[in-house]
Amino acid sequence: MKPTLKRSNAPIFWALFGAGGMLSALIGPMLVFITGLAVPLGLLLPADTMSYAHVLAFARNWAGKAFILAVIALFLWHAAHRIFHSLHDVGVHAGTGAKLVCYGLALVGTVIAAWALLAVGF
Amino acid sequence: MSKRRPYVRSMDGWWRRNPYFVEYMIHEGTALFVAAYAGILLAGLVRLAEGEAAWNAWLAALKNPWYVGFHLFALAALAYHSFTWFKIMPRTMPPVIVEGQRLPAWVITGGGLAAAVVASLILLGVVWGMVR
Amino acid sequence: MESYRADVVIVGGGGAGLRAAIAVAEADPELRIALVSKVYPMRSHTVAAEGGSAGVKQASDSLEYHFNDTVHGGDWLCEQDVVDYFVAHCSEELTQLEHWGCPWSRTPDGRVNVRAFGGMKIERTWFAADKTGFHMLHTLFQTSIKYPSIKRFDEHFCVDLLVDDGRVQGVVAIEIASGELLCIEGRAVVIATGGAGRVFRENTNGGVVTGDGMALAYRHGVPLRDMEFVQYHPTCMPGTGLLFTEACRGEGGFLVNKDGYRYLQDYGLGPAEEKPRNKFMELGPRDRLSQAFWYEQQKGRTIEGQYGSVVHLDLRHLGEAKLRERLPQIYELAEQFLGIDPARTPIPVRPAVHYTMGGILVDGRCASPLPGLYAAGECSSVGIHGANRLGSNSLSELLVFGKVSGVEAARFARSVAAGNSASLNRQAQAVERRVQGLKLGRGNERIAVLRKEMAQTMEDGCGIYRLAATMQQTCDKLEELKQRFRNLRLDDQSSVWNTEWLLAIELEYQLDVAQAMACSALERRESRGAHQRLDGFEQRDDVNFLKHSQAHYVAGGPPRIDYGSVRITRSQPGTRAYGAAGEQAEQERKASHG
Amino acid sequence: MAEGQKTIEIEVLRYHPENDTEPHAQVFEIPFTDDMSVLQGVQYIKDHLDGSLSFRWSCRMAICGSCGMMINGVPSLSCQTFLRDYYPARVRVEALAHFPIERDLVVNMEGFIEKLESIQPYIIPREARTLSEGEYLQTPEQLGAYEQFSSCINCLLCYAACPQFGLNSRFVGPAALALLHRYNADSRDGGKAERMELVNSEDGVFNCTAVGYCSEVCPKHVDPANAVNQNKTNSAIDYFLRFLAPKGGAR
Ligand SMILES: Cc1cc2nc3c(=O)[nH]c(=O)nc-3n(C[C@H](O)[C@H](O)[C@H](O)COP(=O)(O)OP(=O)(O)OC[C@H]3O[C@@H](n4cnc5c(N)ncnc54)[C@H](O)[C@@H]3O)c2cc1C
Ligand code: SF4
Ligand code: F3S
Ligand code: FES
Repeated sequence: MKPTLKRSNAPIFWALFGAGGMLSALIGPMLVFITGLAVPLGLLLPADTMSYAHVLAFARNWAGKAFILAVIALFLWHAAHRIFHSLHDVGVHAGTGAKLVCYGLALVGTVIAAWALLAVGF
Repeated sequence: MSKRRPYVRSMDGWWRRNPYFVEYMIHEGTALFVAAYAGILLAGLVRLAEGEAAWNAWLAALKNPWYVGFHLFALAALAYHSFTWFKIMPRTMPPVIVEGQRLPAWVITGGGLAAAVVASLILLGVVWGMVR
Repeated sequence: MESYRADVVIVGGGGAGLRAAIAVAEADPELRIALVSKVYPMRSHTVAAEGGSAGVKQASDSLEYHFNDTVHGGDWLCEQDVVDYFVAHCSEELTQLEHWGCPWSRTPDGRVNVRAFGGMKIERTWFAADKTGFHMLHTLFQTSIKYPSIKRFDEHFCVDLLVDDGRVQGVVAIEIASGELLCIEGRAVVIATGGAGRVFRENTNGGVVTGDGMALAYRHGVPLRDMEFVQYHPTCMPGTGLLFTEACRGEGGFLVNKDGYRYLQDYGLGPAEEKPRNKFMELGPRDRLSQAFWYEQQKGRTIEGQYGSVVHLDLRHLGEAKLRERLPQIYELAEQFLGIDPARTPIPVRPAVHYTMGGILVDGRCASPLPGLYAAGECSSVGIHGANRLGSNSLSELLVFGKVSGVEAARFARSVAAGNSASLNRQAQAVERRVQGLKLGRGNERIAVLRKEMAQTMEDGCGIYRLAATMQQTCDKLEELKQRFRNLRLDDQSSVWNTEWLLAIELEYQLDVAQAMACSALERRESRGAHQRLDGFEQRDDVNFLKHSQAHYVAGGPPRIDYGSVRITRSQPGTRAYGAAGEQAEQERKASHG
Repeated sequence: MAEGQKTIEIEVLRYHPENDTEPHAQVFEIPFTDDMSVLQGVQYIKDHLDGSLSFRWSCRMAICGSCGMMINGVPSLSCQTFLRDYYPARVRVEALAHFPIERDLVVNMEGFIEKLESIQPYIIPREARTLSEGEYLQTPEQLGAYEQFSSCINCLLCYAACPQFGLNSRFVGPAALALLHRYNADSRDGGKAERMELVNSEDGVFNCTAVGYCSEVCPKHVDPANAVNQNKTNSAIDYFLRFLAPKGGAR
């Protein structure tokens, strides 16, 4: 009697969205401040904070790799999910197309980040 | 024959109809800045993998006023994102019961914002400590 | 015309109708049930009941006590065997509702809690905060969804019964959305259409409470019983008539006059004490409290307000925390509609019409004299309320007799053959012509004007205290309004959602019911329960009037009134006293029984 | 109208399927007193100015859930919204957003009723109990776990507030999901697994983007947004758990 219902696969995207949203809410503003303002403008932090040596050392460390991947990938998935829904909200019902573009870009970004983190070595 | 003819109204421009929705679109819009910022970091990471010269070029580019300007806006957008994220948190998480009383919304929002401040300070401290 | 064939048709989706539908479905899943309601079931007026529903619960209580409270409260005009059945089944039904999910308020150990109510000797009123009716109705509605044999006709307005071969065989209804008529056949019909309080001006009832089912049965020759007994609730919002539940007083609220004096002690309800005491003071029965208000007003000790005299319902001493927990809806009502914080300011209240004790004559098994026709709930007169209903007995009635009506209707449906569809359809078409004709009225009377005049004359003639002269005027006025009704003019001749048309049909129902009330009242030359006279008939007269009035429909004129006997089994009429006097009377009764 | 009587204008969105191709506004001027609700305002219009105006109402006390309308663009119960809060400005009244208009202020709510029926809104007993065994024990705390979600009056204001429902009418939506959650959270109930199927489905909770306006307009403090969003978490757990425990979790 009851129509069989199609299970939504949204939980995957939603979970990534939520994790990214939480991470960016907790430290997003500070990260932007550090990498985008403090370092370039020489405010507050030592001038060599993001010197090649420092950053490379950080990116070669396991914890550092994990942090960088988490920030880039989760931010992307968070944003992709919201942008996908906002497109729907403003009436761009591209459906699967929009979904592919949004989540596809996040996936590509994640893969590139992972590749780069491998490429910088250990 | 029934004379019913239900009329369906258009949703065009719905988000302009109510200040609440305008605010919603703005906080959803912060995602654009989150995406762009992640893109910039990703570019930096790729440059890092390419070697010192490439990395330094990327670092230098960040000093470009356009980039600085962008980061100023991004800072505002992410701060607003943090604020709205914790503001809706009481609506999105299961109720927290403390001594038989439901934790009021402002405590949850306040707690979230406080956590963000603490996490941010820790991040700053760690960065500071690592490079000194 | 479309037609649908059911086995049992239930008209009314309130507490009684839903309970009946579930009872039929459980009695025999094979029976097709048509549940017809002019509003979505959860809009029915049961939703507005606040205080609670009675059923013996505590060890210190007994069925005998509940029986006595009910019979005394009804001023001995109750069918005592039916009351016996009623009190014996209340708690079982309330427990059934608990099993179906009703969120009853609880004691710390997880049992259902009970509160005090007016005229009840022991706390036995089950409650769900102050939204009892709301929770009961939604629980019943949602539970009814479980049963596939219940087919709902939501927003279908019943305009007539189909009677053929000496028994009821279905109904005709308007599908409101399309304006088209539908013939619903059924081998038994249950009417559960609720009360008729809207025939009065100031009342606690919702807009849908227009006595439709009473008028439907009445026009087919079923008498309306005890219609003169109309309950005034003592604590209502001036102007709108919205109710402040009796639970306000059950929780300990005071009623005070303009001097801040708890005036009820002057009317045989004292002594005044700090804590609420059952059957004393504010916990006296509604008729007595409303009557006391009337006297205070005569003595000039009420407060003059924008909408007439008021007294104060003082809840301040209960404190905000308790009020928010036990009476949250009342709190909001006072804040929103009156701009008053009841923890800080007393609430102005006055009596308003609340409940119709009388209704469609049925026996203890909910069967009317017309074969196949059953009735339950406020539209019926099964005989438990007598001359005055006790608060919280009505919600229990919906359950107990809703179920009985369903079981009996199912039994009847199985015992008779299906009707002659062709003949029923012909009848339905005649009904359609009549009802559609009403829409075309091109006279010069407006519905709203007639409705207003009706409500005003009912209030003048059938108020808390009554006089022959004004009652006679009311009867005459109603006759005049019925004449003028023929001269109605509608702005709307269309089909889809034509609510003006429905209002016209309701007004016609209301005029019939109002007439039954006023004429029955005029003929009852005594004072009993909610019917109080000041013109030489101030006393109860058991010799001549320990009888049920029965109003019979007479086409084109006022009803014919006759009387039926009252079934008394073990409680002989005695003095109906409350407060200290009540206690004394009870002791004397006990002594005389040895 | 009596001389010197204060008045207020009400602009009503009219639509009559038998005459109109689309809705249009009509302005009425009615006498104003400061205790009048918007419902009383439209009742005045129907009684005295235009009997053909259609709208639903009954209880007048914010409990039957019939009288929802858009009042100056905000989903509101007209019986507990007062004209004094707008006076002397004109008040704009329209049928609840996101639903098809049947006529004037009356919307078609059949879709909602179907949703309500689809969530199995009744106790599916965790353990059977006979009437003679009396009530199930349920402490005030256990009652508190679902009481708020049981106070929904089906007024549909939350649907009129939810753009995601407006964009996709198949979305089960705030009130029905709140009711679903009410039963899942009831200590007497054991039907959660059956109901999760709908929660998890494409018409289920993930249509919600946490706009939150539904809870903002809810007159009964049900906080449907909370019910919906709690169930996103439930659904996600269910989704991932089935990989770990193929027989448990989800179906
Ligand atoms: C404000 C208020 C508070 C109350 N509080 C309490 C209390 O605390 N305790 C207590 O015991 N009692 C209380 N009562 C009384 C009690 O609530 C009612 O007597 C009872 O709910 C009536 O239920 P019902 O099922 O008979 O009718 P209703 O709930 O009124 O239902 C009538 C049904 O019939 C349908 N109907 C009517 N006419 C037609 C038609 N022509 N065609 C199709 N369908 C039709 C309606 O759609 C509706 O579904 C209160 C009453 C009021 C007004
Ligand atoms: S959740 Fe609130 S707004 Fe939605 S229908 Fe229920 S009571 Fe109305
Ligand atoms: S408004 Fe709609 S999007 Fe979600 S939080 Fe409420 S259901
Ligand atoms: S009329 Fe019942 S909720 Fe407004």
